[in-house]
Amino acid sequence: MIDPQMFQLVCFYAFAAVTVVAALGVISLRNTVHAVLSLVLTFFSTACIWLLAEAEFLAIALIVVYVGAVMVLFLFVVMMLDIKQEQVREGFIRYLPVGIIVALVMLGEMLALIGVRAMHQTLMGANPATAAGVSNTEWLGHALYTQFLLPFEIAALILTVGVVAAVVLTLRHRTGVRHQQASQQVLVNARDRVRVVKMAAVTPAPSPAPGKETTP
Amino acid sequence: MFNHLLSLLIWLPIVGAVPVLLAGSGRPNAARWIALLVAILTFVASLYLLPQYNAADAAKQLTEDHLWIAGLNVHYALAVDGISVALILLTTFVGILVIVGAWEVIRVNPHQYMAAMLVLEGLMIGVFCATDALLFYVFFEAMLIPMFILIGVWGGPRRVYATLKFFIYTFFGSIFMLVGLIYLYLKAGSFDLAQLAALPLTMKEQSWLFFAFLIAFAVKVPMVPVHTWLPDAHVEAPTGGSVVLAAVMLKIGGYGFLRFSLPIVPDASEAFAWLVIGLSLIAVVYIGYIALVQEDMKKLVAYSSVAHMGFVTLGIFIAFMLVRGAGNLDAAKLGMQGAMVQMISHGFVSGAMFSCIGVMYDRLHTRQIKDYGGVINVMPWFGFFYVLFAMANSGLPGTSGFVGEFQVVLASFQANPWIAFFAAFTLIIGAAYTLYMVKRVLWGDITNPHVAEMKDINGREWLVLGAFAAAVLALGIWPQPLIHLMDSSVTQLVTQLGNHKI
Amino acid sequence: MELSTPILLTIALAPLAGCLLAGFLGRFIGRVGSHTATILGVAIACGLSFYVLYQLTVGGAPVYNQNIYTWFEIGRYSAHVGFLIDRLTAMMMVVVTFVSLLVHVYTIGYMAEDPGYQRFFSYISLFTFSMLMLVMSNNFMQLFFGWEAVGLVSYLLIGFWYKRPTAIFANLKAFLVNRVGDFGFLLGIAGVLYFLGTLDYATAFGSADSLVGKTLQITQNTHWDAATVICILLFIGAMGKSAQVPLHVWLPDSMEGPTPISALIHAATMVTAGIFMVARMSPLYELSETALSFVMVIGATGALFTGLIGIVQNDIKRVVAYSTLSQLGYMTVALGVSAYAGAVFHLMTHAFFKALLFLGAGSVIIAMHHEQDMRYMGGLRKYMPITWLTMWIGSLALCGVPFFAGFYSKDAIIEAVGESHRWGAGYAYFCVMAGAFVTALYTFRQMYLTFHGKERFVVVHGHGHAHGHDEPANAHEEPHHDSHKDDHGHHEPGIMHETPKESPWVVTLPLVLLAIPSLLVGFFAVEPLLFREWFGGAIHVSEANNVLGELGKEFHGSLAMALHGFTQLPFWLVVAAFAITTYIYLFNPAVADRIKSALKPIYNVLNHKYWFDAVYYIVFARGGIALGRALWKGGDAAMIDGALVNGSASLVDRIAGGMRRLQSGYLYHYAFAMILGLILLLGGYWLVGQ
Amino acid sequence: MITLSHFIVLGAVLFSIALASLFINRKNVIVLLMSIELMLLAVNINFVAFSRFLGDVAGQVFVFFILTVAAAETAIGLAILVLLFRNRSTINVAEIDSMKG
Repeated sequence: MIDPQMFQLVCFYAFAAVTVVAALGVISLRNTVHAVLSLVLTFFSTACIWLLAEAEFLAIALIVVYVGAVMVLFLFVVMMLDIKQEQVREGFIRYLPVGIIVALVMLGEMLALIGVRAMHQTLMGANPATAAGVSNTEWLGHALYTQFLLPFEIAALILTVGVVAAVVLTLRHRTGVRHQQASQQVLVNARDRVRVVKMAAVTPAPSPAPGKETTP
Repeated sequence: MFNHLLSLLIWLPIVGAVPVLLAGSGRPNAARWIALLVAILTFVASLYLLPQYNAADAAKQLTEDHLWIAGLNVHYALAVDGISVALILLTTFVGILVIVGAWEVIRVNPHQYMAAMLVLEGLMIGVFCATDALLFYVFFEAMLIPMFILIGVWGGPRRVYATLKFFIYTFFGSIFMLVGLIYLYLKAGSFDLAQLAALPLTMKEQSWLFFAFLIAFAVKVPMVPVHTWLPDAHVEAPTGGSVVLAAVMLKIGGYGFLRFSLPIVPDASEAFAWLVIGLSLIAVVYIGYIALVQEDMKKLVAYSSVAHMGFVTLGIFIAFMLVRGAGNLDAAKLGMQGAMVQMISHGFVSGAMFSCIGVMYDRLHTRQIKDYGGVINVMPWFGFFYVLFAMANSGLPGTSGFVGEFQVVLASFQANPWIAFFAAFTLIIGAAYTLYMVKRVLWGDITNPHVAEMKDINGREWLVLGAFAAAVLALGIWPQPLIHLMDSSVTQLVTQLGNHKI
Repeated sequence: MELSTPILLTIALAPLAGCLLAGFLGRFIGRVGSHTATILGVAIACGLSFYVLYQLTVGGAPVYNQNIYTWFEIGRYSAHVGFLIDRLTAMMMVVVTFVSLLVHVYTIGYMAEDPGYQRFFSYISLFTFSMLMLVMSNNFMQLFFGWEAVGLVSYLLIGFWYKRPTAIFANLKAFLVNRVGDFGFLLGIAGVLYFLGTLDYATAFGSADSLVGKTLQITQNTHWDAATVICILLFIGAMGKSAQVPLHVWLPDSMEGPTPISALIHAATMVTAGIFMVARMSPLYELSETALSFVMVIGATGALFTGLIGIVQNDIKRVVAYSTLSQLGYMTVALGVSAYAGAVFHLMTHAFFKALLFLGAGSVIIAMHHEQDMRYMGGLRKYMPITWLTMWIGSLALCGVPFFAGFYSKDAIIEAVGESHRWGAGYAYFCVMAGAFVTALYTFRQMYLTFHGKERFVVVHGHGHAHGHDEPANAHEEPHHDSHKDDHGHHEPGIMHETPKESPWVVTLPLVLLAIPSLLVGFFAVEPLLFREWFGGAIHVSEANNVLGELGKEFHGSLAMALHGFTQLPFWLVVAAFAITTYIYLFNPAVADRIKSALKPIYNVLNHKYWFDAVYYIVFARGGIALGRALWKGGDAAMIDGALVNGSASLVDRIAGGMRRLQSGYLYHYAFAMILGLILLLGGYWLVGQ
Repeated sequence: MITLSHFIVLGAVLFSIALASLFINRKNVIVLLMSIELMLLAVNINFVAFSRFLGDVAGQVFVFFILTVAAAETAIGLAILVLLFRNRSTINVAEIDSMKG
């Protein structure tokens, strides 16, 4: 019988390894599409880690929102833009050592400051949601719709503004391009289309004598 | 009895500026007449101070006091003594003349110009009335704004440089004062000047505060070596701006010394009196020589203003040597009165000189001395006024320019003959730079054909210069009324100097 | 009968009223109106002055000393405007108003063609007012007022013809040199206030004795005697106003003004203000031997050396101007030997005969159509007899020929200097004695060149054919073009368009009226003024210094004094000078040239006026401007504005410029900076935590 | 057993990787944007962990908000990117220096 806690730990390590490797892939893959896909993998594995922490709602939300929406947006953009790989990859090798050093220093400092060793003893306690007798989603939802209602609404507003802004930014009116305007078509009147012109029946004037005619 | 006279004096011109602005550029004449009406009303109201104010009583009078900012214990507190009354009268008098002087000279947006002038006038009166240090500071700083606009909008070609220099210089100075005031507030818990004057301070505190005030007011006066903004500001300012700047704004520096440095930090003022006296004497001699070689008339008069204001600071600080050194209260009063009279007189004389230069500038559009010569040939009336004011500027007895200088020299001789020696040097150098200018501008044959086309002063200019001339002569021939007006206040001030605070 | 305030006020204000009328309303009341108004004003003042003098001497009126109004009052210090009328004042008032009245009348003729006619009358009336304020003052403040006011009018009048560059140069110079004197004067007044605590004459003189033993600390270890300091400072003022060496340089140049002014201001009245002032201050001066010696030496130097310059001058007015300098020297010497009465007496006689000489010279100038160079005159006697006769009277008075007014005053001064034992009296005696000879020399030279000998001008009738004339035969010096100014279109020296003729009566009448006192006033006035304590308390002489008292013991009447004068050295010096000039200028003009070339170095020194002007011009005028420019460019422009004001601005600018380079605009640079900052911040926390 | 430090270290490592990316991919704006997503993810991991270990709902609520804001940010960021590419035909950051002072 496998110890469930041990199993959890093994799972954590496995997912964490995938997360880190995928993250490294995000920053190092030559092809941007691959990098985006790698980021998707990172999100997936992170979502799994969150499941381990019993934050089911957020894990699902991460996949749905990010993988389902944001990353697709990324993919669209990457594929839409014709990016010259060589140009944007310039200085990758040159700055690699700097990047690694800075990252390591940062990592060291963060770990030292946060005091990872002290947290080593902090075990996962009982799931507060379970303790309250509700599911994680209900637990979170309760907080969101009561205590954090106003920030929640504001967040919604921000999202809306973000969408509108994105649309406004990218919208452009191409001039000189013909396309159908349905509203105009519907609103049009019959007399706008056909104009009946009344003309008096005039007999054509006698043509001038040949020889005098000047060519235009 | 109506006891809001001071508030009326402050706010009448400021509120009066609103209809002037509303008249708009479309109706410039309406703007001019309204502005003139407001200025005259203010002057009349300020004349009403004379019967209201009891010159025999040294106490501050016509007090108004309302709590303004409760959290900081700031009061809207106004009161006047004899010195303030004299300066307010000077302000309102000059206020009318600059409006008349700008009548048709300012063609671009005259309504805005007039409004700025009126606001400036109200703020300057506020400075002279305020008995709350923060209220004083607010007026003191707010005054810069209309002046900044006046120079920056209606100024000469280098107005941007001049306004910036003017603004930063004065602002730099007053920041130190603000720090000093905040320190005092933290000590005393109030901005009331009377309470601050009664606050005991150690010598170290006094020294720091003294220099904070010194920087603020020395820039305003201006004293050497922080005077260089003045020539630039004057040269670029429109005539009216120069007149107000020289006639009233500079006085605020001297007034500040009286209201802040002397009562609040008397011991430090005594300890550093030698510094101020030294700088004043440098102002008289050094600036005199510099004025001698100026080629721009406005610059010359601006420098002469610095030299003349040197007498103001000299007269104020000589009092310490006399009260504390020699115990000669009367001589200290003589010097202090001399400084006061010099302030008022300089208001008239420099205002008149700048008006004269404005009159010439309006005709020839140059201020360079070398472009003139022989002006008297075509403008005899103008020549009369110009010589009169030049003589007043060089301190001829019978004009106001003499009175203050005479009293300060007499007083400083009592302190130390050498101070009098250098101060009296103004008699020579002052005459030299003024009359050298007169020689090159007024006398001689006409060399520049444009000068030959100049017309003599018109009725409006006659009015302005005539009013200045009347003031200059009246004060020169009979200064006693003015001295009597300020006598009890000066006596009280001088008596206070004897009180040590340590 | 007591003097009343309204009368005194009328004396002072009548000329002022005339001045204002002519000055402000001159255009409306016209020429006649202007001169009527001003002459009326001065005539009233003159008449009342005579009345005041009469009341004081004969009528037995007490000395008047009252304040009119308070000028300022601060604690125990006060200054008033008021009058002190004693015999000294009364005499000065009479002299001033009398000469002024005659000059007013004379001006009608002299300025007849001038466009500035009304202005001129306004000025001279203003001058009369100022001078009256000066002499009538009862305190130092008002004295200073009058002192400066006459300086102002002098300034305006020297520059009256403001189109002439020389005139406006001269007036500036006059004012500034006077201001140097006033500088000392003001300090002297400050000293009086410091030591005596008052500006009022009576109070100050009353407590003058308290000055004894007081000192003024000059440096740490130097203390100067109070009386000496005050007196010398006050005398510096007198040196400026009364044109004493070395502040005399303005007076000859002041001849740029119209001649009536030279007579009134620069000979008769204003320049004697210094003499009057010292006489008035006699109670103070008596306290300081040092100051009196100083006064005497300065005066003696002026008396002789400025006279010498007069010998080489060719401009008729300048000769008289240098003679004025020399005579002012005489008066100053008299002050220096405590013979104040002698100085004032000479002041009075000099006012008459010098005004006469100037007005006479002016009459000649009118006749010569504003030609002032004596080398183009000669033989004018037959054309203008009245001028000739009156000028001879003036000249003889100036030379001190017995019975003439000048004799009594000048001889008294020479004798008084001889009596004095003050330090420097020997030098002074030599100077005044030699001065008598020099005076005669230049006076006779002037008279001969002007009125006698051959005519050195040509009368050409009509206009426009001035070419081809012969140079005047007797013109023994190169014409000196800058020395004569001419704005009447008379461009060729020595060419006249019409025969010279005697001036109109308005010009000759004042000459005659001045000739009478020049002839007689000395004879009648010498006894009371000098030897009978006529001035009473106005002049104070301590017993030890009373040289005039010594002289008075040998005085046996005016007639005896004049007769005695014929046996004295000064008279024989005059006779010698007369003989020499007569020989040279009447009989053998070539000698003058020979003497000139023989004494070339001395001539040069005199012709350049001892280089005073040149040195002053270079040192003070040019030097002042150079210093000003250096201070301006070096101090204000370079140091304060350049280094401090704009320097700090440009420092900020430069720092900002450096910082600007950090703002590369590349996103990743900002990101790096953020990360770097984050790393440093965390590292800092970590270090602190350790 | 999973301890708090596991999550924290994972978050720190992810953050550091993203940080290194800022240096090595300094010209590729898309990767930079993705690095930002990584950083936010690292933060979110920490939030979730703390929320779980401390039993406080606020941490997870915050993750929720961060996700929201990050989505909006990504949308606008990509929009800007598109605009940039449209106007400049490049996403090379080295060529964009209009913020230069």
